[in-house]
Amino acid sequence: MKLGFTPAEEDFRKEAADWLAGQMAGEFADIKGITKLTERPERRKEWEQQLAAHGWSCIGWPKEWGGRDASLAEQVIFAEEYARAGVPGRINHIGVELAGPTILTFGTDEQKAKFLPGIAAGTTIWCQGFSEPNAGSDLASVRTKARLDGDEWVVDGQKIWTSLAHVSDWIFVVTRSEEGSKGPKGLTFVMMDLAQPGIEVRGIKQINGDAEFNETFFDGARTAADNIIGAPGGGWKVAMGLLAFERGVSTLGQQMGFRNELDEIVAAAKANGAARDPLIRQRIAKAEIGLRLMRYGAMRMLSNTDHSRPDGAALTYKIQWASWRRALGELAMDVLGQTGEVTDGPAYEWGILPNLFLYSRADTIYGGTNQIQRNLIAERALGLPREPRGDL
Amino acid sequence: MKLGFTPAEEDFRKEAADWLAGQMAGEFADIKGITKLTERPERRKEWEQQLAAHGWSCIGWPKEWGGRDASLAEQVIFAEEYARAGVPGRINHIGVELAGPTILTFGTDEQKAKFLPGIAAGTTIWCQGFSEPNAGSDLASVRTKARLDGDEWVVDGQKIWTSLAHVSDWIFVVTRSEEGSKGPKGLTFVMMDLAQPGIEVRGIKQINGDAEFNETFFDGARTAADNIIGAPGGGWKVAMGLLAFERGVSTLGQQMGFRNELDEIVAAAKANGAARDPLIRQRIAKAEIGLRLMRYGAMRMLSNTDHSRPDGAALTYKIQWASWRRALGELAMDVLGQTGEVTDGPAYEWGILPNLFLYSRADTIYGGTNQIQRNLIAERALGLPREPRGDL
Amino acid sequence: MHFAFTDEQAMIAETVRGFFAEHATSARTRKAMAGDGVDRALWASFCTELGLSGVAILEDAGGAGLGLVELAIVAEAAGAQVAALPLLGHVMASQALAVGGGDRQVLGELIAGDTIAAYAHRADLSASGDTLNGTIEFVAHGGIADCFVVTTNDAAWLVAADAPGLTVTPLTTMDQTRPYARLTLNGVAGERLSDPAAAISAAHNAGFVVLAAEALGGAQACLDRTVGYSLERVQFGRPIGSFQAYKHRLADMMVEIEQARSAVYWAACAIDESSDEAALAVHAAKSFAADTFFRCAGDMIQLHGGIGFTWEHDAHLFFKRARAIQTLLGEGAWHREQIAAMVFGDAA
Amino acid sequence: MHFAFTDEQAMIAETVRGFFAEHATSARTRKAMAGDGVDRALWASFCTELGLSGVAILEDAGGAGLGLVELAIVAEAAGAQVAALPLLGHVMASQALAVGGGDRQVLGELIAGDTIAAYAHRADLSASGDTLNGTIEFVAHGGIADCFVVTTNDAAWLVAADAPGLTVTPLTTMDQTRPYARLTLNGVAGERLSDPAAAISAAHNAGFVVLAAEALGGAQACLDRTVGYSLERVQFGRPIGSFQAYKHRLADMMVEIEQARSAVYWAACAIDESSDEAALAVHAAKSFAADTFFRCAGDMIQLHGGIGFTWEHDAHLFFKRARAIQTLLGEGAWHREQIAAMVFGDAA
Repeated sequence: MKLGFTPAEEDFRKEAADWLAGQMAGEFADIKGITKLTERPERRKEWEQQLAAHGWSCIGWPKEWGGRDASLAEQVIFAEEYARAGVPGRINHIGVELAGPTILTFGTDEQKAKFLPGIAAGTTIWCQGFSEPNAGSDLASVRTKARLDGDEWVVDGQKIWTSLAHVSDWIFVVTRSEEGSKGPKGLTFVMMDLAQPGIEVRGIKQINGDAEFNETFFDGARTAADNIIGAPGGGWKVAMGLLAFERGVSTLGQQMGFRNELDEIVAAAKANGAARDPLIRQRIAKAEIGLRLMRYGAMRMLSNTDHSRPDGAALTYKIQWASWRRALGELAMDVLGQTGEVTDGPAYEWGILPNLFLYSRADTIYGGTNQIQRNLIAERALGLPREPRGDL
Repeated sequence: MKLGFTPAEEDFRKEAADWLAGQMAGEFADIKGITKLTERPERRKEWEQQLAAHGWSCIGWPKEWGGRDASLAEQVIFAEEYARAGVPGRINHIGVELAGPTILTFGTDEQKAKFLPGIAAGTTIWCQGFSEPNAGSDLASVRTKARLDGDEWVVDGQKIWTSLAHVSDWIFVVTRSEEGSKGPKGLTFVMMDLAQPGIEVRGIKQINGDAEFNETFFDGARTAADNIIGAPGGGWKVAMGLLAFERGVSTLGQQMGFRNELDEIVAAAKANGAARDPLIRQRIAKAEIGLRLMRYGAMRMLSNTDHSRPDGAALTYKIQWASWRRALGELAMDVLGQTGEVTDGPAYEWGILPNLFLYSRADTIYGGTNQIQRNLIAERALGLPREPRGDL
Repeated sequence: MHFAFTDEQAMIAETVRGFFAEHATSARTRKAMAGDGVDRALWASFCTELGLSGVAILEDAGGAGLGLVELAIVAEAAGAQVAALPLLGHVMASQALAVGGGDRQVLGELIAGDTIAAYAHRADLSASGDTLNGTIEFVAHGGIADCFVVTTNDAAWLVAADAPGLTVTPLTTMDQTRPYARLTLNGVAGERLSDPAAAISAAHNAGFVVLAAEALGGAQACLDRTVGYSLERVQFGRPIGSFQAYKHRLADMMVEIEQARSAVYWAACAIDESSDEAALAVHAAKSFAADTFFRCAGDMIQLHGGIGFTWEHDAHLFFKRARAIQTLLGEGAWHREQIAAMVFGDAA
Repeated sequence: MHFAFTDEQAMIAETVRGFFAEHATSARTRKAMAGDGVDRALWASFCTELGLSGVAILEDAGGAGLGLVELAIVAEAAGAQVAALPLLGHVMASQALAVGGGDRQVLGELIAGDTIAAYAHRADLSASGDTLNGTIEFVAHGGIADCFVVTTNDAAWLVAADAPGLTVTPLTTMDQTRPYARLTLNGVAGERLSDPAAAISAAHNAGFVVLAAEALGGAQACLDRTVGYSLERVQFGRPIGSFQAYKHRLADMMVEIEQARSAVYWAACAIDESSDEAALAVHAAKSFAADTFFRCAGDMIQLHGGIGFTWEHDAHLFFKRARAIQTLLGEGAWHREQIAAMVFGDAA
């Protein structure tokens, strides 16, 4: 058990930090500090291509596919330095962190050659189509249909909460490909080009006034027969593997974003005197503790090589960060007081802390609600009986 | 809507307060301030007989049965003054508040004549046998058997959590009288004299070191055939009616006990400086608010004459006070600090506040756990689907 | 002692619930939100048709001569629909005018709905005589008010919105159903109220009760709507309301709401009956009901899943209203500190 | 960076878990509780058979030369069984002696289990030279200690239990597995440690880690035992562990425990590696793990229903231990205030 980094790793940290700082002070200074996922997508695609051009796009991937074969420690370091430098989050994070690893794990050699270069290069942006209006947290209830028509899959149905679909190029969709199948059986994992007449993307405005999420409608949308991952009807296994990738190194970058938010709150409290309030001080301390424990929880998760039993740190991570951040949003508003409830100008657009307050209500819902997380923990880690399904 | 009392009611308050204060300063000064249910039972029986002798035993009962036909307001006032005077809680509270009202509502004239005078006079102390080792919160799983043998019921089985059985004279027992019956059907509500060889009472030591609760074993215990309330097999209805009596005027007396506990905490905080701690001050304020809202919740409950729909204040009362008091126990200890964790003398016996801390862990369990309360609220008040039973 | 509505109160409750449910629709509220945060037609019918805009004002001052219990009934119903109305400022200003010796003609206009008032308080506002200088932040519905009751801790004035030296700056506000404005007073002449202590006390007590009652109505609406959704929405082949964890969360909401209900009507009664519990009761009611509403509105979002955090769904209207009520007229911690000072007999 | 046990650490963990599970049985612990709160035979085998009584003491001082990570592993296993052992005082006193220039012979006796030490701290204890006067409350296992390390904020002494002028008064203590005593010092001569700063710092850091690790082990035991019970106990015709609300509560316990686990080993590592996070880490670990344990022990009682608040069931052992850990070496609010002062760069 060791927390520190080696001198070589610290050298790597300096190299990464220097390069990122140089970019954020130079050519890409105009995007430094952007926090909203929806802000300036075109310019951010250019940035991600710049990352790729300098070998920083997917450092944990094999060299063969545009990565660096970076060690775990190096990935941890890069994620931290990336966020510390004020670089905006990856607009292609679904491609880099979900679609790419899924193709690397489950894809054929042809699929790797076809899709990985575009992801690594930052030229093909991906989004995911899992949730449906009547299957929010319930992947086994998917109704979007896929049928093989000659050498193409034809897809009909509707997905929802397709984050960033409006700036993406490709989407991977969980479909029901066997008519009459129920539950996890008969699902197929289909990859589709978004730029076609059979697909329509409509933004969903959120309570913070922004529109990161979308509804995506499929009406006779088409893709080549070999654009599926895994076997037809074998989509459940792929989807489950993909969800596991969500708990990777990227969490550390996400945490650095949280750090920025907590720092903003601390600065606001110092500025307006809330820092003298013992009640606020206790909550700030709790927030600080929670953030540190998230970091070390992620470290445990990443250091764990015993995959023979459920990883407690990994299984509890989603509910931990989501609940923490929602509480952080409330703390932010309590520090700001009524000042946090007004904004300059006529538009309903919020600064970082009020936006945190509003947006964080979604954190405990998307990607599996807190309720679903508790079911997973109870059933997978604690071995408690499964919830009965009404129709199975 | 009116909170105040009439001048006549205030006169009644003065009369009750004066009489109680006189007793507590005079003949019964030796029991003033006792809070533990198990302390000095014999002397407290004498006190309850004194209450009866002066017409204060069951003031809400009809005059015919030893009561005063007191109005709701008078009952409220008496309960408050009773506790305010530092009089110990009724050792026969099961008799006065549960058995008596049940017999008044569901009993025959013969049963009224046989049982009510002893309860009113404080000469017959009652306890209840509902829970069983395998049916803690689940009355429908009762296994204790009753069978009619000539002109007597014969009872075999075991009850648990029979509060104060060791100082009681009679017990009412929910039994399964129809062999092979399941759930709420086939239950019979039997009244039995405890002083017989077929019944054995064993104390259960609690985490505070005290033993208020018991296990009660029935081995061929007998009672006359007509000592049942309601019809044979109709015990469920009676038991449900009886549970409703638990939410009566007695809650206000209980609250006055809570008031004494909160006052002790406030005094301790003033004495040791915790009263200057803003975190403690917030919690004290919350406790004060909670206690007031309990009082006004009880007032709403008692004032409610619309029985056509579930009474929200009544249905939520148990979980409200139990959760409040458990939190009060934690507050007490946080005010006391480590001082609360030690006691004088060699015996494991605790003062009012540490005892509150330990004992209150039981409050959210007995009389229907918080989990059961939430089920009841969700199903009865909110109309949500019932929990499926495994075996029904 | 009878802590339940009288028949008359029950009738008022039924009437106002029906009124707001019919008129204060989501569509109308959203239209007001996109504008200046007030549904003027709704306010007009509230004042003229319902006749309850002076509910807790003495009859000889032009009101209905009822009490804060009836006011709470009205505010609870308005809160249940998150109605975009200048009710808070109206009640506080008209209470101040009615008991503080204010202009009876203006009071009449307020009750008639011809004039809209807002209430603006700043303890340390600079006043030399009746000439006022300084800034007052977060004045609810200040942007649309025709006049203001302006108070410090010991003085109160009536100020017209078009008074020379007064600048009113509307602010984009999180709760778009009750937008705030900033008042900048630069040598503004105020019309002094003769009994400021009575005015301020009546205004604040009424304000606390209105906010607490709005919170109660809002919280109950969050519960009711979420229960309704939970019986319709099917996940994993079952209505989500059949999942025990979901049921328990709704039950917990109800436990809080029932306490909030006791708190609101206790506070209203205590003031109406001049009980010595009144001060404690209003602090308890305001803080407890506001927290209950916030919790219920947060739970409403959570228990609706994805749809709950869309703009299209009404959950965010409740959520933002709840947040605003928490900070209006003193945050929860401040109210609880007032209670602690009463309990300990000190003022820390 | 590798935040998982090494093979050696995993082996130690397995060994100590097995040791405590086999020997620190409920029956033995209850026997100790009925007596003076210590299982002497268990302590003897811990010191002599296991050889881990000097786990985090340098080898040249007679210890095993391992670090606080290994100490935490030991304390976690002891805490999981609520073992009635003088571990806390032993660790704090021996750390103080080892790094503070204390008597090496006494240290050797402590590690051998021949002598039992307790640790007694009072910031403002009166000392004129090495003559000590005053009272120190709540000394854990003080009643059975052969010697004491007594500290103020800037000095440390070794004091024999039979020193003239020292009165040790054992107190009936809620957590009977770690009873407290009051020390009354009336002109007691102490043997001064040469490096008090090092002694105090090492003692307190080790104490924080021991308590946090005990809490972690205790919390995990509460969860494990409650999960086991929930699969056996049938109510309403189903194992109670199949009820969703029950499952979710157990899941919530696990969420807290996993964070406590990160906290404990982060703190231990940070001290072992002399990280500049160490001070923050120990305050975080002590407060977070203690609160986690208290919550889990409370939940253990609740989720066991009636049996959970009987003396006969072990739940109360965990519950009382959890409460004691919350208040030992500083309450949670105090630790969090230390962290707030670091975050804000002040000391309010």
